[in-house]
Amino acid sequence: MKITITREIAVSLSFLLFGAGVFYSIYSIEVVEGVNALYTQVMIVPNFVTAVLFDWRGFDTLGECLILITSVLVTGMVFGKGLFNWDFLREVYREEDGKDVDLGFTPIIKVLAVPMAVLLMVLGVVVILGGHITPGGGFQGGALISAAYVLAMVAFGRGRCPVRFTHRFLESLESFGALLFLILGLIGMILSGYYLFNIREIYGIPLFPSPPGIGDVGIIPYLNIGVGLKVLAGLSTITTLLVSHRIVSKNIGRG
Amino acid sequence: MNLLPLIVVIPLLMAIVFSYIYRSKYIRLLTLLMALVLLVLPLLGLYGPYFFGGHGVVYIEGMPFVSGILYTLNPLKETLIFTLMLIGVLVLIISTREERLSGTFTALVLMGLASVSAVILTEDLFNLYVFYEIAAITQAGLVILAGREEAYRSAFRYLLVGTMAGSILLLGVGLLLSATGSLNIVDMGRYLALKPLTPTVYGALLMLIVGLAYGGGLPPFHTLKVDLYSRTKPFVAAILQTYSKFILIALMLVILKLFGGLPIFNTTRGVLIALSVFAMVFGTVMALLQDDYRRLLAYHTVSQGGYVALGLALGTPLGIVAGIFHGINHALYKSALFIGAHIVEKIKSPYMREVGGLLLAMPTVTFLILCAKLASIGIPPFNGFQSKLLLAEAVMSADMPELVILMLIVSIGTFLYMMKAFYLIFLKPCSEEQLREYREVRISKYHIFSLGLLVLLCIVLGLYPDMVLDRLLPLGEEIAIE
Amino acid sequence: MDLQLASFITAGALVVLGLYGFFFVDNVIKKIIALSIISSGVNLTLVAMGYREGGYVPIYIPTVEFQVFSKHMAYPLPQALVLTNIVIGASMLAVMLALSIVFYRKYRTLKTSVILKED
Amino acid sequence: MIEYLFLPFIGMILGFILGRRISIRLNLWFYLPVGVIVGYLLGPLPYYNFPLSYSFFFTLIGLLLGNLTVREKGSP
Repeated sequence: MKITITREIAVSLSFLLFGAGVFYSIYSIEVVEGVNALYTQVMIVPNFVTAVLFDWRGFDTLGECLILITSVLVTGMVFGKGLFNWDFLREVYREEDGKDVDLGFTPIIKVLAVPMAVLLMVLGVVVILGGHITPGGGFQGGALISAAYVLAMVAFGRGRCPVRFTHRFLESLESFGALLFLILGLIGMILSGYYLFNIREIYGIPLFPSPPGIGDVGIIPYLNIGVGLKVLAGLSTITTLLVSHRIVSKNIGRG
Repeated sequence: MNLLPLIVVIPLLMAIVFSYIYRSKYIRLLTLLMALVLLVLPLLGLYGPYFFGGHGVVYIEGMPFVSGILYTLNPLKETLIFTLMLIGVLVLIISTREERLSGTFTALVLMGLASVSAVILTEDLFNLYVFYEIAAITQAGLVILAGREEAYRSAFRYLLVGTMAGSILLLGVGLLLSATGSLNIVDMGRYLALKPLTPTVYGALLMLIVGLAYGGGLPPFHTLKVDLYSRTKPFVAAILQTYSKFILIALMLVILKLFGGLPIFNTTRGVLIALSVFAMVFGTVMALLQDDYRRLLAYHTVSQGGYVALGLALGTPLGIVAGIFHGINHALYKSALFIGAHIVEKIKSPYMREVGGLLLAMPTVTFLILCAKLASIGIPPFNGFQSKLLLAEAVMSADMPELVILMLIVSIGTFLYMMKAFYLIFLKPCSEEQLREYREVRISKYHIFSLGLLVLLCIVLGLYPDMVLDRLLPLGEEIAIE
Repeated sequence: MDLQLASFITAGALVVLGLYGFFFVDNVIKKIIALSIISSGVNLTLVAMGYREGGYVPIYIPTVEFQVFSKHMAYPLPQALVLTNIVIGASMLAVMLALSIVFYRKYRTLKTSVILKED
Repeated sequence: MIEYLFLPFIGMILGFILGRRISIRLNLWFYLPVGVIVGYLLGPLPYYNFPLSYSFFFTLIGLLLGNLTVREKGSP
């Protein structure tokens, strides 16, 4: 008991000091122009955020894709994918909870869910593709498409969901998206010596034909597509894993 | 052509492939092949800077600024990456002897290798943050692989604190970005040296230290790391401790490069030295009390992390070199010890009092583990001696003789618990029946090969420390503070 | 009041609030929410750093001259960093939620003192 | 011409992949008018000067094509 009280006091004190420090240092920020100015002076594509994300700091975006992949992998492992030992999961997931409960919603929601999901998907694709001209890009579009999937799943229940993103399909899509990103980087390296070089054209043929005045689009739309597919697959997989017991039962060798 | 990014990209690429085919029949074969590829990777890069995406240095008002992401390779980083890849290779080779090996393990190890080498190579703070987070999530995943409840729990705790520490680290990066306008470490350091310091910079320093303590396993986050190492399979702990040691070295170098020339560095140094001394003492004291061999080794890792941090925190050329050299040595002999612990666990049990008399069952392994233990204590022909001697010299020349006495006491403590463990596991007499039981368990050649190779490296580095030191010294002088 | 300063104060308050929740709340889901709040606070700090008084959205549409545009545009770099950080936060969140589901099935409670007890 | 049609074409391919995964038959005569209306309300992408967002429309056509021709049937 005494130890807990001492620990509480220590935690409170360190929280107070640290919190005050954090608050004060955020409060006294003064933004220096510095290298920020550089990113505003050259136009690569009309959307400057995309230009920073995929051209100047493309490697960060790659790292961020990979963190999503790792996270999907680890989430799968929490539910028993490829573990060394399944005793704990077998103890937690007993025989009788092997089934998913699919209730679904009322007909009103079911009628609306499909057209909404279809339109959301199409909108997501447009957002992915227009990432270099309008606000948007791979993440936002991918999140929209997976939102469409989640919407259909919530309305109909997982078993009768009309949007059939199977586990295998999502896995392939995710690997394809990330590999597209990595391999486009390698192609840039072969052509110019720099990883993730923004290739404008090959033998005079522009890589992504687009209207005049739009700058050096290069590989940015393809990177957007890769990221979009990967985010769509990653978020959908995570949702599926979080709502379903069936995958766990399958992973731990039951049914 | 400079192939430097391939050091990071090839493991990432293969990690994705492995996680896609994780149930394949050929996973063992592919893992072995991958291990061979990893050995080639550190040789690919050329020394010097490497700009991603072809963006180079840009001049704004006569000041050079790096616009994109910059990697640099120098002999120091090359040595670190070589050690990292070597231990990764050995762990992958051992893992092929595990039953129920699946592609997820290989994928996670590769992801970790790639992210830690990116943390070592990068000169860009935000890039460092991204890969630091990948390393954190990978380590949690590697612990979850063990599949027991304690493993799940320690991974959960690690991730909860890790998200907090990661956010705080990013806040520090953001504050530095606002104060300097750049994300490149060298540019930032130059800018900070020119301009007067604001509270923002102090806050950023505090937050970077929080990130360092979490990533490198210094107090107050050391118990998380101990849980990680002791809850997973010991040969996985070998790679986990290598990751955190190298992240510790990389982040310490970042702090030195950023704040080394500033007037606040004296205070910072005090804080860092206090943290590392606490890690040393606490690790030793706790290790003396342990009954579980894995936990003993885990606490030993924490105390040796304190040595590494102490050397780097001194900021003198000799201190930096000694710290990094000790980090490399520690990664080698501690991996050997963890692999030894894996063999012990496989034969009987990780609890020291339940084992005994292993010497008669497997004399070669006993001899190799004894060598690794001697190296970890710091007995002359081994590498641990060389780096501890160098550390003591550095501490002496920085006018802190009381720390040398402390290091000696810690070393004596290390000797005590290492020898206690050695006696209980290998020398304590045991019954005939138990011996027969031991002899039934077959130890794979891969395990003995890995152990032997690591011990051989320990001896070679102990006899010819100049092999590594010559590569480190010029850089130590470059980074060091006057 | 200056919009940027107000954002910074809000961000600082969010971070401190999140830290409070992280340290003192005895519920795993609430702890995870607190972590999410810290992350939002950090993101808000970064976004507010890119703010410019009366600036343009950083998307160039040829209705204004480029020189004028580039002089009055919000900084795109912090926004890109935030975009990256959101995905990182989401990935960490996914793993933690998965782990808390497993522990909830085991213990039928979300108390931190039960789930994360020292052993 | 290809400058203006390349992006919608890629959208069509992506829509095709997604449409294949919708297991119920979509009604062509409902979605085409809705597509035109939503496309009009959405407006075109900048630099693609046209009264309505034909990228949206083409993607929808791709999705419907995928759905009506090579739809995946059966339970998941």
